[in-house]
Amino acid sequence: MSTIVSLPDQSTATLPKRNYLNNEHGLMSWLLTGDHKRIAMLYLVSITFFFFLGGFFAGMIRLELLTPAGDLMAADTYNKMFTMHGIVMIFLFLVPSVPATLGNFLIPIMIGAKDLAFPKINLLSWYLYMIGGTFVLASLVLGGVDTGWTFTTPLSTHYLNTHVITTATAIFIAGFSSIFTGLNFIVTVHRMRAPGMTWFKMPLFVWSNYAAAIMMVLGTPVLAIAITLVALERLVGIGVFDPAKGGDPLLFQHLFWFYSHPAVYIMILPGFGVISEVISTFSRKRVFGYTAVAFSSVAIALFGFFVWAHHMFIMGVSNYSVLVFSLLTMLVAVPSAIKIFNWSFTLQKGSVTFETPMLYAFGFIGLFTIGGLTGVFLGSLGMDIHLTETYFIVAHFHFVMVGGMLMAFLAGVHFWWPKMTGRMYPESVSKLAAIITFIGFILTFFPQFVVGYLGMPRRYHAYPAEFQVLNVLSTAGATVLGVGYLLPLLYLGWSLKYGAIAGNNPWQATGLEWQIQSPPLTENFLVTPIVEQEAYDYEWLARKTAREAQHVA
Amino acid sequence: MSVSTTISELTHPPSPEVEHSTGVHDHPFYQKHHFETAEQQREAASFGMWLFLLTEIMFFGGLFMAYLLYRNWYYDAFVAASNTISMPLGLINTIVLISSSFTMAMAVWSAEVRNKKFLQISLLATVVLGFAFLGIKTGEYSDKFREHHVPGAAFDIRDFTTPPAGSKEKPLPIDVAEKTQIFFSLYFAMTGVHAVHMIIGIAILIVLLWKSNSGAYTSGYVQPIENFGLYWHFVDIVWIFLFPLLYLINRH
Amino acid sequence: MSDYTSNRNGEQVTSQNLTPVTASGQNLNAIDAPNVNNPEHVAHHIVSPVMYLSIFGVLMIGTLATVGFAYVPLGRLNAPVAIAIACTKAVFVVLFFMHVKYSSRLVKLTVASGFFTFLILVFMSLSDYVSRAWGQW
Amino acid sequence: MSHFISPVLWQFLTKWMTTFALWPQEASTIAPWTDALYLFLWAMTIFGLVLVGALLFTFAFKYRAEKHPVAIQVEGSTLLEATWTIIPLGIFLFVFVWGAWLYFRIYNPPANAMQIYIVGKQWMWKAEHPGGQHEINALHVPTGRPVQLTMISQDVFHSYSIPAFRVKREVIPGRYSTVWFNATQPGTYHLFCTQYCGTLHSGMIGEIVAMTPDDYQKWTETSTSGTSLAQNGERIFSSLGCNSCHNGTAAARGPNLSGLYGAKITMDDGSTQIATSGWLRDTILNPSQHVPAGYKPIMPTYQGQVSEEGLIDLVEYIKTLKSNYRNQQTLVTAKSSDAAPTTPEMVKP
Ligand code: HEA
Ligand code: HEA
Ligand code: HEC
Ligand code: CUA
Ligand SMILES: [Cu+2]
Repeated sequence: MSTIVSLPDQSTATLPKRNYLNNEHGLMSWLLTGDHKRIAMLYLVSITFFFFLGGFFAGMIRLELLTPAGDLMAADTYNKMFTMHGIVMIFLFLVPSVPATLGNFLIPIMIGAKDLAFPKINLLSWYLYMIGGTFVLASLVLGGVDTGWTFTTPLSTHYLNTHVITTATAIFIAGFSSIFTGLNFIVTVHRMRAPGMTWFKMPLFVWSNYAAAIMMVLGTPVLAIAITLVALERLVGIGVFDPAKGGDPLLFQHLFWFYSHPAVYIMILPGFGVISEVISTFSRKRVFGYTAVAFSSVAIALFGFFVWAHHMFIMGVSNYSVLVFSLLTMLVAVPSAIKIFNWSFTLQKGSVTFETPMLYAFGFIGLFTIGGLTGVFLGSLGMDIHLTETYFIVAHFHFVMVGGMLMAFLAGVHFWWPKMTGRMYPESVSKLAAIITFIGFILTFFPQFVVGYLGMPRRYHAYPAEFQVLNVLSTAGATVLGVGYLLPLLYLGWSLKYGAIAGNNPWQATGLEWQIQSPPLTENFLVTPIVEQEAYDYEWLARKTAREAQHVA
Repeated sequence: MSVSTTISELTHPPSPEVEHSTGVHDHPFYQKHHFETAEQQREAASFGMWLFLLTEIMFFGGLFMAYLLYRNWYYDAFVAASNTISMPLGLINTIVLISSSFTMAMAVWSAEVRNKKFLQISLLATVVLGFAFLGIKTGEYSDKFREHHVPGAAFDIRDFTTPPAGSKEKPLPIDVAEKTQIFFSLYFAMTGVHAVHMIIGIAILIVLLWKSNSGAYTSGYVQPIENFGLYWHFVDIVWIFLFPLLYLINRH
Repeated sequence: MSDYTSNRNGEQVTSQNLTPVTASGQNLNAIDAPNVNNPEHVAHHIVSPVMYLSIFGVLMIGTLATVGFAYVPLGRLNAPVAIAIACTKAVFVVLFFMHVKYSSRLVKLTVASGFFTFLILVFMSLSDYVSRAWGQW
Repeated sequence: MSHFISPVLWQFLTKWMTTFALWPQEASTIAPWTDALYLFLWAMTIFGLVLVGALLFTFAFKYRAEKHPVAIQVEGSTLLEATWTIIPLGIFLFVFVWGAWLYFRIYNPPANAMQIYIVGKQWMWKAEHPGGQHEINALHVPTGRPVQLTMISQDVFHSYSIPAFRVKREVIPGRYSTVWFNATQPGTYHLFCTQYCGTLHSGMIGEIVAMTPDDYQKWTETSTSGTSLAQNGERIFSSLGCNSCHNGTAAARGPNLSGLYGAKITMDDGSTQIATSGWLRDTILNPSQHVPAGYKPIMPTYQGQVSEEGLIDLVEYIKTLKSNYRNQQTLVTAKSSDAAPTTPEMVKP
């Protein structure tokens, strides 16, 4: 038995001498790394860049909408703004956000593996992502693209002379990056678990990323082929989506949404995983109804494939189909509700504290509940007729994606920051930032529900004057929101150098990742761990801590 | 090293973790450091390959979906267009491809039984058959270019509205004949994507062939050959569907 | 304790003379080695050339059969027959050339889920198209 | 007052007070039904939010670490899981039923609805009234009468949205789609194109003018172009030579078109199809795909030869063919030397 054990003492601790960050030096050691943790960091830096790029576009959108007249920029420019905003935010930020950064970093550690199953493919994913990103930037530099992120045919195929093919290539490539990430996760979860790590001992973060990975692998290729056909249509006019040649433009919609509806769950599921970890940790209590939460992720992954045509309710799909898809939409909303209630009950009889990640998690639950329930509005056929293509939808998806997923992402970044960097961030500033984002968010997007019901169409560069007041509120909110997002960038950057040393387990959490040093070793574990505790086994943690204390003494 | 008590350890190499700490490394040369056993690595790799094929199913699936829709909508046009592509060439290509699948299967077997010579012969045969397939395909494509049956500006429906003398085909009304373009779009898209897979496959095959020279795959390290075999067979399966769907819609 | 051992600075260290035990001191041998008791695991099976050859024969017969049936006027049945033969051939390739018959449940499930998702795509999209005539507005 | 607060803020506040709206006008018979569902859905949302919020805050407060330093571990509870599966499921299914009911109520047109055609193109809305009134980016309708719009796009997807009526429908290239409403309040309302359709999407807007039946009557009289759609259709019918085959005589090569609209037709493959407007349009463009039993597919396609407006005229004309009479009239009166007005620009005086 080993004897040298410590209770990491934050005040005296120093950073571990050997860790994945300082194991090797130089730029090449990063660019050629196979270490999942380093790749995660590469992703973190790149998606942060793209988030702020997308945020810049959002800022321009909101500035234009400050006044009813289209006075800040030309209609064309505005259309390019929201297209680039949507494409960057979805494909280059939100889809890879949690899985490619936190998932990459944590999944192997959480299941006690030394790395993902295919480190080289993992690195390839990052390169594909960067190439995809470069193509997006290229289309931007060349003059932009104005299809909207949904590429509706025949508009995108025949009526625009912007850089559709460049962007299509970008999405194709970024799509394969996401496929490979998903593939890696699935194999890793199936094949790399440490001894004793059974399926039902896995942290819920792993479960939800696993579910998202299934959707990535099965859904993304359909987007790839749909987008390829769009490019071919433009290049040679193959006619499959061209009504003039007998093609059906709705076929594109079917193929596109067959991916893009599951994609919204690809985006949210990993966030669910983060929330499970955070809520459990800060109430020092196992997640209520572990199996229900785990299975609801899988249920979402399965049923998520059955509801895509709810994006096409008024587009001319048959009356029979709208009924079926609407009904299934209602069913797929239930597993999310199950999760929300299980998280709420996790707090019960816990010992709750309110660190920054927990604040974000609270924000997530509230905002996602609103966002999700307004999704039910849209899934309801008759209601959707009035709401579709208005700002109500814009509000709905920002509530789930920004209020939900982005909050979850920030919760996760704050939660695992000490693990990833070995440093703490200044807690009071970070709490302030969490509160600012929450307030800014409500101010930005709540008015959009109202203005949407009034009838303001989305993707409008100018609008009737009576909508202005609500738009001014929204723009004001976006400014607050922008500050809320810039703050973490600043203090997290600051903490890299000046933050307090975090120690191994600053939150006293149960996950395997918290039992190893921070930042971890390149090989994560010196010897393969043998898992006997369940996920969120606080009793086991208490026993372990007690025993270690004994050793020290 | 602890004495194994579990039955499963009798059939599988024990976990090498103890060797790690004592500094003894007796893994096969190809085992990556983050795997515990070579067996684990092999299973991970083949499962990974299967997942990749899953994405391929869905990738081609989108095309098949489009095909099914338009075949039902424009059946007559599809029949007429399908009858202009050469059944014999399609049949020969099917046979070529199935044979290459067979030689590939033999390559996997040779690697498993560590027969380097036969491995190389099988791989070479697969390469040759792959090239044969692409060669015939090129011939078919150039026919289509000559006949102006390639979708786009040069597309010409005259062969369908006024079939050449000697053809068994009935002339099609113009509005039907125009829909043949959709058939050819799908024909080129599907066989084109398939051909791209073949080209990638042949490139990888050549690398494998070259590397097999050093005996890399005939000393227990079957996994690259095996995984590539999965890929190659998958491409074969796609063709097994493409052949009847594109060439044999209604030949009588 | 080996796996979580760390020193005062929180650095992971290994000490010599480790016996594989769990954090609570339980012996490793009571717990399975990595992946070994994995129900998804199946031993590597080598398919014999004879088998390959016979599958090859089956595929050839199938190919000739598709062509043959294509020239027999079966009316509406032509397409289902062609698809059925193609499916049979594909199943043979999957089971034997691709070793699925000898693979783990996991691989079987993977293959099945691929086709299942494809069928969702096809059936749910086509259900829209075939029911378009319902309600003429 | 404005001296004390910043002028910008002041302007904002006055604007707030003068033009602030939280609720759209209810100007059609359907609007109250949509609003009812909307209110119910918000009630559901508030209920859910309050429930979740109450749980969250109660627990967080009651079990905060200062008060409750040691957590008590709980597995879960099947009963609770079942509760919060079944109750939301029940609510959502109820919403589904209500929404589906509303959907059919909004889209299923009454039989007596007045017909107006809409053609959308980048970036304008053209309205064609059967009486020959043509409008751009505007639509005049009477109140108190169901109005059905039959819509088609010349290029990309558009969407015809009248928020005050709570109706909206995608306008699809190559296919008719329809929507109907019954305006209740005279007034002028927004018309938006809500499907993104390229550069001037946000400029593809217009006015819906709902008028009392009397005013509407006056409007139709003053703004008619003089030729009704059916009359235009008749001219196109003869100038395209349709009447050379469809002349209603026994020797005609094409079927008799009188009484065709709305009839059930037996096709050559034995299926039956109903001759709706969309069906008529499609037969003119793709005749070989709609061959009635007993005929050979010899009718040429008119793809590319008639504009969407021209097709609308033809359809309107065929709809008026109630008996053989007009059909033969065309044959008699039309001279093949008549100019062939195929585009509406030419048709309009
Ligand atoms: C992360 C992304 C995300 C997520 C998770 C969701 C979740 C959901 N979405 Fe959303 N959606 C988008 C992103 C997302 N969506 C985007 C980007 C678009 C627009 C695309 C575009 O056109 O550009 C869109 C559009 C969209 C539409 C199309 C609208 C239209 O175009 O007309 C529809 C329609 O059904 C819909 C429905 C839903 C539903 C039912 C859910 C459900 O999964 C929600 C389930 C969650 C809950 C229901 C909340 C939790 C429940 C409770 C706490 C229970 C409360 C208690 C009681 C009621 C008792 N969404
Ligand atoms: C992950 C997804 C994601 C995220 C995070 C966001 C974030 C934001 N989005 Fe957006 N959004 C989409 C996904 C997302 N969006 C999608 C998919 C569409 C549909 C596109 C389409 O129709 O095709 C859309 C569309 C969309 C619209 C509708 C445009 C239209 O239809 O005309 C609007 C309008 O308000 C908007 C606003 C915002 C705002 C204010 C934020 C804020 O949360 C962003 C806040 C962040 C910052 C502000 C950046 C930080 C600060 C700086 C970099 C300093 C510079 C700041 C300024 C200049 C103010 N978004
Ligand atoms: C060469 C002769 C010919 C001309 C010219 C012609 N048609 Fe026809 N039409 C036919 C025949 C034959 C059919 C039935 C077979 C078919 O649909 O192809 C038919 C069918 C139709 C039908 C379906 C009727 C039914 O009972 O099913 C409509 C509607 C129609 N034609 C309208 C038109 C219009 C409008 C034009 C002119 C723009 C036109 N036709 C010109 C020969 C013609
Ligand atoms: Cu037309 Cu938007
Ligand atoms: Cu959706």
